[in-house]
Amino acid sequence: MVTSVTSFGRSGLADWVLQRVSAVVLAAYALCVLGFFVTADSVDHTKLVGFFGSLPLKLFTTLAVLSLAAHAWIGMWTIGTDYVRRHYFGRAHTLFLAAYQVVCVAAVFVYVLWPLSVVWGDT
Amino acid sequence: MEFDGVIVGGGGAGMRAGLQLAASGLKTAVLSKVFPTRSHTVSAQGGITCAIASADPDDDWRWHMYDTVKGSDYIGDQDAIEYMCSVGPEAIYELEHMGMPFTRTETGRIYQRAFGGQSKDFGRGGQAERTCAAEDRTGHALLHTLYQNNLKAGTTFLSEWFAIDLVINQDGAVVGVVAIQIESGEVVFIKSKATVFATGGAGRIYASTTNALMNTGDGVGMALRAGFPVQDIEMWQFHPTGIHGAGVLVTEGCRGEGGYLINKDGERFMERYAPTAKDLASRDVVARSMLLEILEGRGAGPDADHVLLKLDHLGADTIETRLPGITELSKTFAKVDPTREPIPVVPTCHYMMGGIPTDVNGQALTQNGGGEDVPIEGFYAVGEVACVSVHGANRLGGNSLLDLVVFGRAAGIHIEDAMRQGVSHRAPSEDDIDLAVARLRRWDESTDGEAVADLKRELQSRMQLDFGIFRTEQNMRQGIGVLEELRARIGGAHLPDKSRVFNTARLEALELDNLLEVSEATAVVAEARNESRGAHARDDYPERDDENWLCHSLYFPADKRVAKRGVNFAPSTMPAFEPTARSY
Amino acid sequence: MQISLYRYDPDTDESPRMDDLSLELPEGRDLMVLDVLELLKAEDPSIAYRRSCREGVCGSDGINMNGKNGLACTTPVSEAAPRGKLTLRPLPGLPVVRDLVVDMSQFYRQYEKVKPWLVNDTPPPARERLQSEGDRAKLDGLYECILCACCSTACPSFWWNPDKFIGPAGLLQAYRFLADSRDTATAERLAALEDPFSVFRCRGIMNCVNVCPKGLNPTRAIGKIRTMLLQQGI
Amino acid sequence: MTAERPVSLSLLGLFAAMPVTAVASILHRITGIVLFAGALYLCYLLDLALGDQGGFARAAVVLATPAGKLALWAILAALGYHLLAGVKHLLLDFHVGDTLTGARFASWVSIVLAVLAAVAAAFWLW
Repeated sequence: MVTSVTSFGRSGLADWVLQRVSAVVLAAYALCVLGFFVTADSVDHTKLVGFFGSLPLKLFTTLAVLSLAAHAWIGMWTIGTDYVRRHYFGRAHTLFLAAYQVVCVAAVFVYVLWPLSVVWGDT
Repeated sequence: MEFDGVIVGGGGAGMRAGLQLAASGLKTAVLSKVFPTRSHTVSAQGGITCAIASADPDDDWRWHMYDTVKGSDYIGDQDAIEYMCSVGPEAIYELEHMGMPFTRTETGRIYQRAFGGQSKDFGRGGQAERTCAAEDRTGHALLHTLYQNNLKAGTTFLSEWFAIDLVINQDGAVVGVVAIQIESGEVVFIKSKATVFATGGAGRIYASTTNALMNTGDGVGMALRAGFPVQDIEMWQFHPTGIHGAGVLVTEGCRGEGGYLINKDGERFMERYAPTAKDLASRDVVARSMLLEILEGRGAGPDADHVLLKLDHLGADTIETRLPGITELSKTFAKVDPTREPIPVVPTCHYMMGGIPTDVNGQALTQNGGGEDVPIEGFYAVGEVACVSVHGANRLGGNSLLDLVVFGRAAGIHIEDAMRQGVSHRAPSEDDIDLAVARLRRWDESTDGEAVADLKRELQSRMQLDFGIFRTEQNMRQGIGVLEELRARIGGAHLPDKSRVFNTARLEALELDNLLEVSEATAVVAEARNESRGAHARDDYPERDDENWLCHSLYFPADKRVAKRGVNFAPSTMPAFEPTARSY
Repeated sequence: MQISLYRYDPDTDESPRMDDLSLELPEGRDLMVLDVLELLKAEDPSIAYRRSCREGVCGSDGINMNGKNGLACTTPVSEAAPRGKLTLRPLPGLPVVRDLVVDMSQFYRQYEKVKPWLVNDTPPPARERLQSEGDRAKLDGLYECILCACCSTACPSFWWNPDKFIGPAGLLQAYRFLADSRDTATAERLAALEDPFSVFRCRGIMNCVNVCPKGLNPTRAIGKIRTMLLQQGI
Repeated sequence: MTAERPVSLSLLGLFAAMPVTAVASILHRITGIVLFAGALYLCYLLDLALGDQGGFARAAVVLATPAGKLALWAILAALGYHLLAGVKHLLLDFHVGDTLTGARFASWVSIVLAVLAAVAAAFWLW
């Protein structure tokens, strides 16, 4: 059995399920937000704040952001472990892989904290 | 490198022997010139014949024995046939327990189909269904199952190693082989207490054959170069249904499932030649009948050079579930969909009945001056390269796979016993080993001469012309002359590529040596056997001659001498089957 | 016919090269790619490739023809090179030993990893273990694999992680034993496949199905393994 | 010895022979990367627009520039494909479309629908 400490979940099975569940959440969220923009005649600041500021949507946004974190990390980790290989990067490939993963983790942090602070911050 | 047992050849027989030895804890190596699952056993289609009494609960191994003796045209050894047919069921069940994916019946037992030459009640009870099948991929299922179980048992595989020659010590005992690791080109002496040949057949001596490109008779070649005799080597089976043009095999199971042969007029001609068994007569009978149809101008196609195998009346369903592989092959190689059109077929060289003479334990034999059997120390043979002999002058369909597992297993059991009692041979001298490398050195030092591919083509077409289904004195004399010439020319042929790594040109050169040995032995003995029996059909001696030739032939390479050896007529549990006229 | 052939002999070549060759083909017959190789080899015996049964069951001559993996012996030239030029390369992703011969050891190791043999520790009956026709039918499309490696070497996931991702061929065999009603090691087999690489690197690309010369479907088998893992996980 | 051996991985040749299912798969991955990068842009827009009136106005200005609009379109187009391919993947997990013909069909459908969605997004934005 291949074990990997850098995988998000405890197992490939958990990663797989998590990626599917988060995908469904993100799809629903994307359609919801898109639906708002498409159906609204014109969007002004008040309408926008009203939409994102409502409690259900705040909760939905929170869920979506967490899903994004899981979904993106699993996806980006997979991409990294596919392409950052010794064959292309030589002996230092583990260093490159570590750096790549640090960048991804940082980005994921930003993607969680920034939207959350925006939607929850001012109310 | 040193092992208790080295098995040369990773096909069904070799891997069954290897499994037996490895599972008993002996240090075992299976040496194979291809990755084991690529061995020619993988091409076996229709099945493995054995009286497991699934299709018919009353089936009896003695009936199978009767069929086999009759099929052999009475020069199969009856003690060996008795052993094979009676031990068979146990060997089949072992395969099933190892995981082999047999097709099943409604009751969950192993599916059995009809094959040629099968009868109930010693020929009195009509057609039997005795061939156990995994669709039409039985050889594939068998070979992969054996490989998998060898992995489990921890057999050492020397995969993609090519054996050059036997190493024989000063006492005349076989103490191992010299082999090339193909990937690196390294030449190594592999020492072993028991050397088992499971190198398969040599169908490639003929221009048209169902055999794989690698079936070049390496084992027979090595044995002959070592001075050991071969038995019944003139007996070559031509399978009735090779795809016209490509030579690819179409299983006898097609006829077992109800298919039949027709000529250009659409006539089911086998009704004329074998009124009872018709298309399920023995292979030699069907092949000769087909050739007669063609010779008499009733062949199909623009050149009237083949006949047709009709399957479409079976229905797409049966063809799909029972013969899926055939559909694939005939679409690929004949551009014909068997559910709609008949497949163009011709008799094609298929199987070498002869080989290295052995007893039922796989122990290789030679003959002393007094005509008595003498075991060759340290040397065994199993499978197609061996001549136990269970097939005599003609093998029944489905009996080759049974031969592999039964005698592979038997040799393993025997060697295990021998090892427990202690085996030791004197170590070979440097000269002994050097002798085994001689022909490799000859090729490697060649500077000019004819090309291997050209010589091979010439040899194959000569064999096809002069030693095919019908043999005549005049052609054979001529053929023998040409082969003598070819020996000199091959001895001076040139290997232009002398690189180390994965040099397949070198292998083909070494294989050509082996093809020549097998061909010449075949030619000399075929010319000497003045009768027609089983697969050996002579125009000038059309009758069987039990008075002079109810015996094995033995060919001694040193002086190209043909000797005779008695057939065993002493099965241990029942009276022998006496020779009678053979009709189907 | 114009042929571009991958050549590499470690004895003499620093790195591989593509040789442009031309060959007179016999009229009136659609040759297989293997026939073309045999014709080339008759002229230049140093060309190395594996071959044996020449009928698509031994799995020796898997190569890459005009970008697509397949068996040289069952691929007609007209199909491999519809536009007339035939480009022959070794199977992608595996180390090249010489010319069209690749080192298959990584591929075989992945096969061995799934313990490709029947496990059943209950004492066997005196006859065969019974298996219903329906249970036997579950093995169809699985046991026919010839280990030619066309699938695994067409799979990007296998290119990137040949040591960790078992690959379509190995997984097909893993499922062949999971699906066998006679096998009793289902739990152990599944436990060994749960990590993020062995099975889950399959991204459903279907290159394996696209090239399999036996028409098998490893992607489906992998999907079934995932479902079994999921059911066991719950 | 093994380490020095070359590997034949002529991506150019392999790309030329790439089946539609493989194209669908690599597009899934590429759009995923686009979305991962694009998320930063979306965060920035959201932060601006949900701030005060001024912020909202500035977001509108950014979106009115050709580059700003193009970026949003790219994200929407990527989202469309990634979502459709995701549905295809999910169906595959339920063994729908796990034959070669099924998968080819599903790949074509998702690619065609995604192109239509991208065109629709362009109309909507401009």
